[in-house]
Amino acid sequence: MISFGMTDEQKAAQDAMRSFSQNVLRPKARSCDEAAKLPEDFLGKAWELGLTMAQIPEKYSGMGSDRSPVTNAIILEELGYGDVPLAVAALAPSLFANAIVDQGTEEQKKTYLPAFCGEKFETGSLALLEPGPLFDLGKLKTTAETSGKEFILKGRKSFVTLGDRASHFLVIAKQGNSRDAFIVPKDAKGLSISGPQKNLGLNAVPFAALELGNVRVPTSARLGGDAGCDVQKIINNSRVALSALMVGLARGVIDYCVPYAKEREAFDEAIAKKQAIAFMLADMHIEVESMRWLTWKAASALEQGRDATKEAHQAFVYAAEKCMWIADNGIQVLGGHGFIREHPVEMWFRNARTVSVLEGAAAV
Amino acid sequence: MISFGMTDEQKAAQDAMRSFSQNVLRPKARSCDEAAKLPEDFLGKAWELGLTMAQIPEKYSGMGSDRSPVTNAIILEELGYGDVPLAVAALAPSLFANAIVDQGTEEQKKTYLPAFCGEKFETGSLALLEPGPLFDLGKLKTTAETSGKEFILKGRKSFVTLGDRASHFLVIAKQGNSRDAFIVPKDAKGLSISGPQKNLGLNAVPFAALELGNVRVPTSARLGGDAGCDVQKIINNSRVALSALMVGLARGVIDYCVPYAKEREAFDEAIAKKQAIAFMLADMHIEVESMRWLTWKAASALEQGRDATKEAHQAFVYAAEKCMWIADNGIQVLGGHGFIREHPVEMWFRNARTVSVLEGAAAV
Amino acid sequence: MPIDFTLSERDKGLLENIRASALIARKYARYYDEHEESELAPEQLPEAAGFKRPFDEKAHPYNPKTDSGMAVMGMLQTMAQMWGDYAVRLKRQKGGLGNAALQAAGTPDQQKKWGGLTLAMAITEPGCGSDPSRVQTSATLDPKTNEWILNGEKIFVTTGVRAEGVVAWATVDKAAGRAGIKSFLVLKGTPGFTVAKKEKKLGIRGDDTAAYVFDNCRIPRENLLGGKEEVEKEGSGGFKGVMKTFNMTRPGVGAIGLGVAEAALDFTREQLEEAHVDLSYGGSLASQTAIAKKFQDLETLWEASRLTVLRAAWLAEKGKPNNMEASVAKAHAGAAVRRICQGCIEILGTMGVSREHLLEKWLRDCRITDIYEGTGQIQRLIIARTLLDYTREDLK
Amino acid sequence: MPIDFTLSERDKGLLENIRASALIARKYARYYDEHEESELAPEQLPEAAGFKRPFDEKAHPYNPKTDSGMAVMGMLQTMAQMWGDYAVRLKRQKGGLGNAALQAAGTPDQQKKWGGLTLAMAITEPGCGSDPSRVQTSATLDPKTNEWILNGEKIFVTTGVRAEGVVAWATVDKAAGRAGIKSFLVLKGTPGFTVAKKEKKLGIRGDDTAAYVFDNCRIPRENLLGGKEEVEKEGSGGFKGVMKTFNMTRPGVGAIGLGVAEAALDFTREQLEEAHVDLSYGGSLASQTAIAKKFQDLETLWEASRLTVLRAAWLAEKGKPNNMEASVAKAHAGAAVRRICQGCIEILGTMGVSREHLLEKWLRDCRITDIYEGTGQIQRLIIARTLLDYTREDLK
Repeated sequence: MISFGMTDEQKAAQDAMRSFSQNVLRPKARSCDEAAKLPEDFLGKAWELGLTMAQIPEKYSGMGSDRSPVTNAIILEELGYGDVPLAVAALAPSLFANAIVDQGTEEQKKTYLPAFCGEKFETGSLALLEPGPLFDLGKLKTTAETSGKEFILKGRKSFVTLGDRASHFLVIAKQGNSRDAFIVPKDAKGLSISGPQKNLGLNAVPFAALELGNVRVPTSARLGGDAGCDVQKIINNSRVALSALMVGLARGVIDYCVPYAKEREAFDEAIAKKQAIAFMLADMHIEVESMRWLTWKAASALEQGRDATKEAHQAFVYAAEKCMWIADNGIQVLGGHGFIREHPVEMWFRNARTVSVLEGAAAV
Repeated sequence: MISFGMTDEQKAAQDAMRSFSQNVLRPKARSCDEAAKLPEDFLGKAWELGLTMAQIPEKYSGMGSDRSPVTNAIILEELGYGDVPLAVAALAPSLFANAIVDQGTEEQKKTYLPAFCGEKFETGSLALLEPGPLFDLGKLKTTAETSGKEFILKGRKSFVTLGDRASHFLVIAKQGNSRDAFIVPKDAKGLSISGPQKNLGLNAVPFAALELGNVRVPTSARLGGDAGCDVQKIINNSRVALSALMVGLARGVIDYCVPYAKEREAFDEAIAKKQAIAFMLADMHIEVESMRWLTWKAASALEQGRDATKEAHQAFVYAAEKCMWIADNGIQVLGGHGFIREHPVEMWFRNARTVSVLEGAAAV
Repeated sequence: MPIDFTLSERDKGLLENIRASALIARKYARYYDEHEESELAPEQLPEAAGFKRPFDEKAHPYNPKTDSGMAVMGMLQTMAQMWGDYAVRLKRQKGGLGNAALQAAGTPDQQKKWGGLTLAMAITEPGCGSDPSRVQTSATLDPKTNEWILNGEKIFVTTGVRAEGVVAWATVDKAAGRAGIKSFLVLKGTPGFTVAKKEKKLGIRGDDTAAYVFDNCRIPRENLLGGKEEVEKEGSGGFKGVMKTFNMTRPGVGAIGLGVAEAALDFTREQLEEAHVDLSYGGSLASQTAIAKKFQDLETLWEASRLTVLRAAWLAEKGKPNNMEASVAKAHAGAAVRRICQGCIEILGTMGVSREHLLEKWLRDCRITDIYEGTGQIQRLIIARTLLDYTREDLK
Repeated sequence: MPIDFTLSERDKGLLENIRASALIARKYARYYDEHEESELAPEQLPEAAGFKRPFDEKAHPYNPKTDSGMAVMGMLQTMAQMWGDYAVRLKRQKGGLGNAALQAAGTPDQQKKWGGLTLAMAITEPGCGSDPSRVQTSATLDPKTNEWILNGEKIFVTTGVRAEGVVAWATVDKAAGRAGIKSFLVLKGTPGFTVAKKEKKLGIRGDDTAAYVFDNCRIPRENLLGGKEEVEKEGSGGFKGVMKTFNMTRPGVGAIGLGVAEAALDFTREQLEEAHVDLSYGGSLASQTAIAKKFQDLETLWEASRLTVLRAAWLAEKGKPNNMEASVAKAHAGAAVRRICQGCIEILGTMGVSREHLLEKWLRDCRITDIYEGTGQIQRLIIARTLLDYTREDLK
């Protein structure tokens, strides 16, 4: 049945994240952007929310809540509303852990998951994107070749979230005509990690670049073991998560622009009373709603275990376009003030353009 | 040097066409659309303008003015302002004749051009487009094969302007990896002409469909003779001409909407005083200007004998998109009245959507 | 119920049933398009029997725990019907927009009395388009005869020719502005009430659109919908009640347009698949053709729009306020269907404008979506006022 | 001269000359972007010698029959310079926006006296953005000392830190509205005139943007630009004169943005060509990749915008009115460069947002185009008023 109704649990999670966003993320956002680094205590504080361990089954020391992409979407919208880069950093562990929960072998779960259930922050990181123009999810340049009981990985990866402190990487590589994911420890021979990369936005996130020069991993390092895994599912999960972050970012722009436009005057009245501005705000609202429902629909398909490729693609592409459009017009509503770093809109504009090119690679 | 200055001759041509548009085209436009045919005396009346013979050299009985794509663009904007379908019909002879002037052999010129310089209406017609989806100028399905001293033409063509009364067709076909143009008389064996096709817009124009079932023509029927011709040049000419018609159409929409919006009231004032409407009109104007200069630039490249492929492509694609956008918003300015056939805007909307898919195939 | 976007077996069965009859309706789409003057009822068509496809309610009873709600299903059913053909569906429909108004504003007695008729809704006048508060048609009470005397002109009355009666807006007190506007039920055949014209239109030609004249038209005093004769002094409470009708019709109008746009997308997809264009999702921009990217963008736009419509309906069926969401749905769908049908034609080229196919007709039929029941501009005004917490006076 | 869009050999030579030095400037683009506080003059840079590339005017004298006019070439030269780098160019420039105002409104004496200085232009105030007529900064004449006393605040003063003086708008009669607004020249170092702040910005970080405070700042009576002290009673003739300055600066601002956008397109094209993406024109949509189609659309948008800029400049050099066309150029370019830079990043993906390349900086630099010298919204107001033959009161 078609239903847009949140459960009470989801509403509670939404409230909790809303207050975390307001109290922790928003106050730190600008200073982290300017300093281009995470606040000292931030990852620990975010860890206390228990987002990663919540969805890890009890038998691997987790809290055993249902793994719910829809609840994630609701949570991520709120975190994205607070600050996308800090949200991306806080969620990096989940990105790695959830892939193992969803598609790992029993042994992989036993080996890697308990580390995410302790009191101390712990992270692995997804290595999907590759440097250079025209990155194509269907034509990865990183390759995996079998050699006896090992795989040999070659290639380069970029935009690896928290690459500086991840214990393991989940490296997506092409193996013949198919794609697979490989768990690579940070100290693997032949792996060099560099960074942080400097970018237009998401400045607080330390993104690393990986160079895999004939990195050898045992066959057991392949996610899902001999059966391998469904890489598209990892991508779909990421795309939906990124979409949810973008919904939050876009909603934040509107909430900032509305009071500004009501206060700011031109030609003897509030600029919000000009149809050009009022209609821009209305269009922003229309699109945020659309973005959210597309995201929920894709999340629901994931949750129900169906192939969510189409839904995740639609949600991501639509959200990417509209989030950018909204942030760009947010600057326009503020006029000259939109261009000044005293207001957060220019930062959201940079974050929007950056997060929307990640293709499904930087979040849960 | 960069110059936007019209010559006195061009201004005079513009004035003449403006009055022809106002006095002949506009009054007939709606009735021709509803009846889906040309007015009895129309082609004869248009013939008197001498548009076709003007640019045919004197030695072939023409008036020997310079063949000027820029002047054509100026003329076509005015005719398109009047009525695109009637303009397309009136200009069909030029489409055929100009290709021969530009690229025909001496013998072809002698054979075909004098017929266009008489007192009676005479036409040939370009057969470029093909039925079916995904028509691709680069992958024509109509083929020409050599067989002794003949070419054998096979395939189907659609949207052949005035196909019911053309004496000859200029059939564009693929020959191996290249494209060529062939002059085919209407009574060629194996050629069947059907129509008129019924369409969304341009209703007054009798468009025919051709079926070429092993039509044999002598090798001398190839435009340009043994050397062949530059088909892209014919397409470029057409694209620029269509662009100019669309500039005129779009300008007509604005000129209709402006007084309407000033007169029509809502919420106690003229709707033109609402920024939503006023800005829509401003954007229409911005785009008409842009369309015109792109068209002029492409026409100027043609006139100077340079390869105008890029310029013609840009002019056509931009004009097609913006013309459609303007006509569509013209309806929106009129609201419910825009949907009613008492106003011309819905007709312009249909004409815009139709003319903009012709890819460069229905005008001079 | 948790968040869910799937249909139950019963939901699917209902929609498939409608689609089957919609496909029959589609066979007559061109006929009605080319015979704008025709008032031939679809029931007289050769395959009319196919329109009646009873759904086995007993075998598939409604289960509120698994099946979609009434309002949501109403939207999906509308889409399914319009996917067949706009005109044939409307021609077959008992009831018009006026029935929704009767339902929303009529007394129980009035609903009982006139509910079985097909009622049109007459709001717009030659001098007022998007601004219903400018209504000039007057209703004057004649206390001697206990009759209202109506005078004025109405245009753009949907199904105005075929309707058996009309709910017309008229003012009982011009000085009172919006508060003076009331709804009156006028039956066809009432002296002084004439159908002045049947409009010739760009699209939806099978569905009639009329212009009315009321010339000293006398109707019984009890034909005032809701029965409240007094004009409220402050605010526009009564007017707001009247406007409330739109909270379901606006998403409904969106659904109508989206049903037509879905037909356009389906036709285009078939053609592209036949031409072996790869339309699969999941990859990157770098590996797509321009055609596939364009098509997927249109398909995504359609889905986004559809979800805003379902959201507005879902709120209504949960008894939650949906005034803003109804406008979001209408505004989104109105703009989306314009782009979708135009885009499909761009993709298919000359095939798209040929009258050998219905795509060109769908473009024309769709275009009304962003105009009637409040233009896209009006919807944006409503949305912006809510966002900004502005009154009608603050932003207009 | 007939319609022509080609450049003469001299035109090309001039532009190539500028491009060569612009490429040197580009080497320092990142430095200035990352050192917003730096006031290092480009002339102090290691390769500064390359900036001075004298054009051999004697070998290539200006021929009005074949060479493009001054205003058109001014636009093209601006584009060529900005194509190198926005900031370095502006930092090198003698003269600022205030010089244009001096040129347009100053007396010959004033032009002679101050023409050699770099003058900023101070219009915007904390309380007024797009609406210059709301200027609150006051100028009061002290007849005893023959001095104007300025009081007020100004923000968004481009090159306000580096400038040697400023042309500031102030009102001599608040009650007179727009008619009371006059331009005053204030030199740096004048007591009561302070640079209050240097703004931190999204882009164009190498170019300074200042906030000013005038606190009982006294300037000589003859520093009123144009010298007309009286306030016109009717209309806003004087104000219009002041606004006229914009008729060249608006297309100029468009040219600035387009130069940056051209750099973005060139960089993107190089990357695509290296990756063997077919970018050739002439074919149909059916045969294009999504990337090529998107890129060509951006390239076309750029060309369309560029032509509106050249058109506005051409009218100016022919002495024809270009008020509306200047706004068309500014509005078109403002919107176009936003889309172009965003689109190039979308095409190149993560490469586009990396600070290893300048594309992300060009996006930031470009964004100001649709804001300063009158936002896109203000330009559309001007265009619509002209189209509709409306006054400022009719449409605002």
